Amino acid sequence: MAGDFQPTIVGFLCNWCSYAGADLAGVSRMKMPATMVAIRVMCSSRVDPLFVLKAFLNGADGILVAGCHPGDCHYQTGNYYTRRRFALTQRVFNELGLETNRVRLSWVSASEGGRFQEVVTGFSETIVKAGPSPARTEVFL
Amino acid sequence: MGKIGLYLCECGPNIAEAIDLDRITAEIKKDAKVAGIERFKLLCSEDGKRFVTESIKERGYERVVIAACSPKQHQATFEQVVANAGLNAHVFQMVNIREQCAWATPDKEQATSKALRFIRAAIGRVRYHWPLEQKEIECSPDTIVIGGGTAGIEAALRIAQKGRKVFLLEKDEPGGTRRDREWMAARVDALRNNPLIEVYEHCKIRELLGFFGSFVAHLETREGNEVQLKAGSVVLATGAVAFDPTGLAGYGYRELEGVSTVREFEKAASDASDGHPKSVAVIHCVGREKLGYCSGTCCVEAMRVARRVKEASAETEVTEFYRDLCLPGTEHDRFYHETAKTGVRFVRFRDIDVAREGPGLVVRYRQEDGSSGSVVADAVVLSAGVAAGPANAEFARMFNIPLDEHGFFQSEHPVLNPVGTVTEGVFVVGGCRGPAGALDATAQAGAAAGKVLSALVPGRRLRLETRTSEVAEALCVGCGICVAACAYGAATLNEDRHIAVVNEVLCRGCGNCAAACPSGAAQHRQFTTRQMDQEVTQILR
Amino acid sequence: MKGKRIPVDGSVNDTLRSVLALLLKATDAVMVPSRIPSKESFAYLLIRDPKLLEAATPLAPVMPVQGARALQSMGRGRGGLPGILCVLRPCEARAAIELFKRNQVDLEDVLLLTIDCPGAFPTRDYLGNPEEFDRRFEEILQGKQDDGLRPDCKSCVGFSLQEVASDVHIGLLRGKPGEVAVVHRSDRGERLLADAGVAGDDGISDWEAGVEKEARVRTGARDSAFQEMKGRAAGVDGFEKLFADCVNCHNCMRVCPICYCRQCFFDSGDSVRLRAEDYFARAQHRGGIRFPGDMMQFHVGRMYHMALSCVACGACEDACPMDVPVSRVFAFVGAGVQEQFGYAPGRSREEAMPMTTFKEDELHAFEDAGGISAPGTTETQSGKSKDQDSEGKVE
Amino acid sequence: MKRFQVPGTPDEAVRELLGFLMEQERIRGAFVLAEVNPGGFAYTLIADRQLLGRAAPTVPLMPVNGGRMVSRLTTLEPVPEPTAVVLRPCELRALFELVKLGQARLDNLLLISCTCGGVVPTRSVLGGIDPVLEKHRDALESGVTWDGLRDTCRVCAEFVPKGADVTVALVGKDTRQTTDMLAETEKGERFLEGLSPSSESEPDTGMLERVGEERAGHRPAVLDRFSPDALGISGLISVFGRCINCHACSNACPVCYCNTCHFESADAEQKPGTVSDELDQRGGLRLPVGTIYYHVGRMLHVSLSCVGCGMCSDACPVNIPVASIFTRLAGSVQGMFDYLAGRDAEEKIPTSTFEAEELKEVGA
Repeated sequence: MAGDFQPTIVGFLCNWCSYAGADLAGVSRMKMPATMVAIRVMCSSRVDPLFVLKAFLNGADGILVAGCHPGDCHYQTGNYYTRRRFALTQRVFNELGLETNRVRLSWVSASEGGRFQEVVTGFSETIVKAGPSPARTEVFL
Repeated sequence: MGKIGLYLCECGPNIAEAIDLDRITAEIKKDAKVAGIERFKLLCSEDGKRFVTESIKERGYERVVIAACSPKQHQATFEQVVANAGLNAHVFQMVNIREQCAWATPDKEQATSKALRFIRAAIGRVRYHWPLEQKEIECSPDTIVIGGGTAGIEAALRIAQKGRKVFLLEKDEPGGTRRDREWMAARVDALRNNPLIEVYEHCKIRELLGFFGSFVAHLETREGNEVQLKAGSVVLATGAVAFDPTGLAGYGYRELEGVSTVREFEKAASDASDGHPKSVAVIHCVGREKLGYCSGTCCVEAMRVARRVKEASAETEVTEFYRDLCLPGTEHDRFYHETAKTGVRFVRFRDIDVAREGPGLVVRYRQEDGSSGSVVADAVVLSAGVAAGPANAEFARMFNIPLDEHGFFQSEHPVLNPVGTVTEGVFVVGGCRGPAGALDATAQAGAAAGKVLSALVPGRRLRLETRTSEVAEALCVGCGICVAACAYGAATLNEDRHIAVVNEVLCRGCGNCAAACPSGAAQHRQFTTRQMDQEVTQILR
Repeated sequence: MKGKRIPVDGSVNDTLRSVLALLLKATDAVMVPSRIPSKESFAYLLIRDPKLLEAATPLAPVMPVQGARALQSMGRGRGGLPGILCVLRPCEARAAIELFKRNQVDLEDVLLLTIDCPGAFPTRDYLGNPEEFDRRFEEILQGKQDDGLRPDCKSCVGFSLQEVASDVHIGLLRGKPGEVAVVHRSDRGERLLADAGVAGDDGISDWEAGVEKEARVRTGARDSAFQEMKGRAAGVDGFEKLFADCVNCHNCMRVCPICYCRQCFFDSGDSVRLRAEDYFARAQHRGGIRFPGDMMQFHVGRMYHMALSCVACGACEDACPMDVPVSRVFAFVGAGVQEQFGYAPGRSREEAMPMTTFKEDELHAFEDAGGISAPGTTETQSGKSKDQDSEGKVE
Repeated sequence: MKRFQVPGTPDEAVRELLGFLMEQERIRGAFVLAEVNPGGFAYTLIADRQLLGRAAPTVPLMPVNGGRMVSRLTTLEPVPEPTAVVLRPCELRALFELVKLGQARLDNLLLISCTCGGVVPTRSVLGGIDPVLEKHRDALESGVTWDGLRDTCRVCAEFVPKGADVTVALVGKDTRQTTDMLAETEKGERFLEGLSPSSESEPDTGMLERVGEERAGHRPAVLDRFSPDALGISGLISVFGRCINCHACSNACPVCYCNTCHFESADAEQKPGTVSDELDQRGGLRLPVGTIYYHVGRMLHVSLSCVGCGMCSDACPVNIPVASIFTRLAGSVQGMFDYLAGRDAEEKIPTSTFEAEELKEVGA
C-alpha cells in the first residue's frame, strides 16, 4: 500500500526563510519527494490555524508550516506567534483524536536547502507510514 | 472574475525538459478556468517581456498567471511587465515551477503533476486578486543625525554636501572618542561652519516619534529651551564606550599606581613635562573574555601608544603584550611592521599578571608553550575593548529596533542592509552598531548618507508598500488581538470608533494581524483568506 | 395531467430511492435527505456516487435543516453549480425559489424535485426515540394519521404541487398506496425524466382526486389553527405571552430559510452596541430593562423582513430551544400579509416580490383613516407596542 | 475578609443588599437576574428600587451568560455610575475574558458573585420552576451536585468566584434563615459597610474542597466519552452529525465576541465553482457544508477563553453536548499555557503574547 501511495502535503512557507530555503534546495538540485506543494506567505505568522484545519478537512495528507528560526523572523517576532498558534492547533487535533503527526511545524532558514530537503523527505515518510488522510474521501464533514 | 491569461515559461531547457508542458496545457484547458494559455522559451528575456505585454493587450487578459522561476527571482520583473500592459501589478500571480518543481523532482511525470497543482492554485487565487492602490505621502527630506562622533559628523557632512538639511544632536560636544586626533578638529570645524547643518550641542532628546518620511524630535537645548525638529529620516551615531577594566583580576587597574587605560595614559603623556619613562608595557585584549568578542580596533590603538612613546623618546623600551593581533587590511598590517621596526617588542601571552615590586611594576606572563617571563615597567597601559553605549536601550525602545546580545543596535541584515534597521528610515552607523574603527565608521556613514539621499528626494512623495493589511470596520469589534501581534505598532485601537486601524506607512505586510483576527476583520491585501483558501482547495483537487 | 405510475417496491422510500437512482444517471448529482452515519438523525447529502444513495431517505420523518438553506450553503449568487437535482418538500422548494429571487441560490443548472409531503415530526421529539418515530412515520406513509407531527405540517395546505414551481413532482397515490406517480412541471423537468427513462403518460386522476381530498382536510385544520392564533396573538399582551419564554437566542432567524442576511440587523452592532448611558436612560425610564432587550422589536421586525416570503415550513419553531410557537405565529401573520398583496411565495420564479414592485392604483384602503382594524395583525400589534412601551414594566 | 450575616434566604438577602445599596445611593442600578414574567427569567438592569422585588439573583438558571450581557452594557463605555452586578463565577470569568478582549469595562462595577451550586438546563423549567427550586435548595444545603444540573455544572471545578468584591455563600450552607456575604475586597467592605453586623472570617475551605472532589468524581462520566480515542474524524461526525448548522452555540457563547462570526462571513462561504471539485473527490457532500470545519474551527478560536459555562449545550436545539467537549478541550489547551480563562482581568490571553523560550517541542 505505502508503495503506491503518493501523499499530498500542503506546505505554508514564509517568503524570507523557508521559501528561499526551498528555492535553494532546488538550485542545488537536491532531490526530494514531489509530495509537498508550497503556498508562499510573507511570514509564517500569516498562517491562520483555520488554514491548517481547512487543508486537513479538504484532504491534505499532511500540512507543513515552515518559517524562520525563532529569533530570526524577518518581521521580528512573527514566528513566535506562529509557534503558539501551531501549538494550539496541534493540541486541539490531539484532544479530538485527529492525527497530530499530519501537521508539522519546522524552522528552515534561507541558507538551509539541505534542511528543507530533510524536512520534506522526513515528513513525507511519516505521512506515507500514516497512509492517506481519512478526511480525503469523507462525505459527512 | 476577469479573463485569465496563463503564461508558461520554458526557461530554455530548465523547465521544458523537466516538465511536460503539453500535458499541463491540456489539463488546464480541461479545467476551463483560463481564457488563454501562452508558452514562451524565455519569458524574462526582452523578447519574452515584450511578448507578455503585447499578448495581454491583444487578448484582453484581466488577470495574469506566470509559471516560471521563483517569485524571489522575477516577481518584480513581471509585475513591471504586467503594469506595462496597462494592468494593475497586483492582478498577477507568479508560479514557481522551476526551483521547487523542475529542479527538485527528477521524475518528469511527478514534476508535471506537482507543477499542475502549483498552477491550479495560482489560477484559483488570481481570480480573487483585485487592483491595489499605490499610495503616496508627503515627506520631509531633512535628516536628524544623533551623535557627533566620527560617524555622525561624516554622515552629516555627506548629506549636507548634497544640499540637504541636517540636524545634528549631540549630548556633549562634537568630536566623539577621537576628538584628540589631528584630523578631527578639521571635521568639527567643517561641521560647525556648514550652513545646512544645525548642530545642537549639550541637548537632551525628550522624545522622538513618527515614521519614515516624517519623524518629530522634541529636544531640550543646553539653555533649557524646548525645540521641535521635523525630519524624514534618522541616523543613529551614538557611538560606543571603552570597556572599563576596573576590578578585572590581574591588571591592578585603579589599584596599582602606574597602571592606566590608553586614554588616561595619552592624556597624562600630553600633560607631562618631566622626563620620559624607561620602560612601558602595553597590554592588549583587556576584557576580551568578559565582552565575548574581539573589538578589532584596539590593537591598532595599542600600537599607536607605542609609536607616540617611541617618537617622544626612542630609547624607552616598549613591550606590547597581545593574545591575538587583529590587523585586518593592508593599512593596519603596514602600521604593525613600521611599529615593529621602531624597536617595539611584541610578546604573545596566554596568562598575564601585573604587580608592583619596589619602585617599579612587574608584568609576569606565561606563553602558549608554557614558558614564562617577566618585564619591569614604570607604566602599564591597558588597551581595553569596545562596549555598547548605555543609551542604546533607550533609543532601541524609541525606534523599536532590536539590540544584539552585546547591546549594540542590530542592522536589518548584516550584508544586505548593514546600516539600515527594521524600522524604515532609521539608520545605524559607527560604534553604536558594533566596534568600528575610524575607517569603518566613515564608510558606514557614507553608506547611510547614500541611503538617506536616495530614499527621500525633495519634492518626491514617498511610495508606500501596497501589500499591507487593512481592517474592515464592519467586522471589527476592537478586541485588540491584532494590536498585540503587530511588531511595528502599525495596528492600533481607535477608541472612539472602537475598532482597530492599520497605519499603512508602518505596516510591513507580514499578515500576523490577519491570522490573529478571529472574525476576518483584519486582512492582508495580497494574502486574503479567500485567496489562501483557493490555493489550499486547488492544490488538493 | 399525465405522469408515470411506478409500483411501490418495498417501502415508499425504497421506491423513491430507485427512482432517484435512475434520475442520478441523467444529472451530475442528487441532493437528498439522508440518514447520518450515527443513524439517529438526517442531513442533506449531495450525491454523485450511486453507492451513497443507500443512505438516502427522500421522505424523512424529520426536517432538521430546511432544504433551501442546504442548497444555499453550496454558494450564493447565480451560476457555477453543476446539474443538481434537489429532492425537497414543497415548503423547502418554495423557500428555494424565494431565495433564488434574492440571488441567494443558483438554479441555473439545478432542478427541484418535490414529493407529496406527509409532514415531519418535531426534531427533538424524534431524537428522543428515533426507532419509535421511524415506525410511526412508516405508518404515516401508509396513509395513517398521526397527531405527533409538527403543528405547521398538520395545517399545511401546500403539501403537494399546489403553488410550488418545482421541475419534477412525485405524488404518493393516496387513493392507491401501492404506487407513486412521477410528473414533470417544467420543460427542463420533462427533459430530465425523458433522459432518465421515467417519463410516461399514464392517467393519474385518482391521485389528483386524493390530493384535493387531503387539501380539504388540511384547509380545515389550518383555518382552526389560524382562528386559535387570532385569539392568542391579539395585542401586545397576547403577543408577549406567546413569546414569554423567548431567551433572545435568535435561533428562529438563524434557521429560517428566508432570513438570508449574513449579518442580521437585529444582531448587528447598530442594534446591540448601545452606550451604557443610553441603557441607563431606558432603565430609568421604565424602572428596568432586560438583557438582551428588544425581544418584541426582534420578532416583529423580523416579521416585517420576511413574513411576505414565509413558507410556513416550521424550521423556526423546530429550532427554538424554548418551544415558543414561533412558526404558528409567523405562518398566521405571513398568510395575512401575503393575501394582502395576492402573493404566494415560491409559486413562480418570475413573480416579483411585493416589496420590489408596486401598482399605481392599489391599497387605497390603507390611505387616511383606512387600513386594518381587526386585532391580531402585525400592524396593530406594532402600533400598540409603541404606545405601551412607556408603561413602567420591564421590557 | 469580612463576613456579613444577612437575614433571609439568598434571594431575599441579595435583594436586601441591593435595596440597601440603592437606598444609601452607593449604586445607581443593579444588574441581576429577575422574573420578567411569571416563570420567565432574564438579566435585568434595575434602576428602580420597586422592581427589586422581581430580582431572583440566585435562581439556578442561566438563560444567557451574564458576563456577555454585562459586555453588552459596557462595550462602548463604562457604566456612568456605580452599579452592582450579580454574576455566577463562570459568568464573572467570561466578563474578565471579555474585558481583556476590549468588549467590557469594569469601572464603576461592584462585582457580586457566589459559591455556585450550578444551574439547570433552561428547558428543564419550561413546565414550571418550583420542583427544580426545591431539589436544588436541598442539594445546595448538603453541598452535593444533583443530577438535574447542567453537565458542565456537575463537573465544574471553578465554582468559587475569583476576583469578586462580594461573595454570597451558597454551597453547603443552611440559608433558610440567614445568608452569609463575604466582602473579599476593600471595595466590597466599603460598599457593605453598615449592611448588618459583620465579623472577620475565613471561608470554609474544607467544605469547598469536599464539593470540588465530589464534582471531580463526575468528570469521567461526563467528559471521558469525548476523549481522543473516542473521537477522531468518525467520532466527531457521530457527535456533530445531527448538527443543524444554526450556530446557536456560538451565538450563546460568551467568549464568541465577534459581531459577524467568521463562519457566517463571506470568507467562509462555499463558492459554487468548488462543488464539482468536491464531488470529484468524495462522490458526495453533506449539506449544509462545513459542519466539522465550523465546530473544530470554533474550538481553535475560543477554547483558550472557554469558561465552561455550558451555554452552548443549553442553546443547542438538537442536544449536542457541545459544552462537554469544549470543557474537556479547554482544560487541555489552557493548561498548555498554564492559563485559566477569566481567573483575572489582566493576564494576557496566550495567543496575544509569546515567550522566546517556550514550546521547543512543537518546532521540529
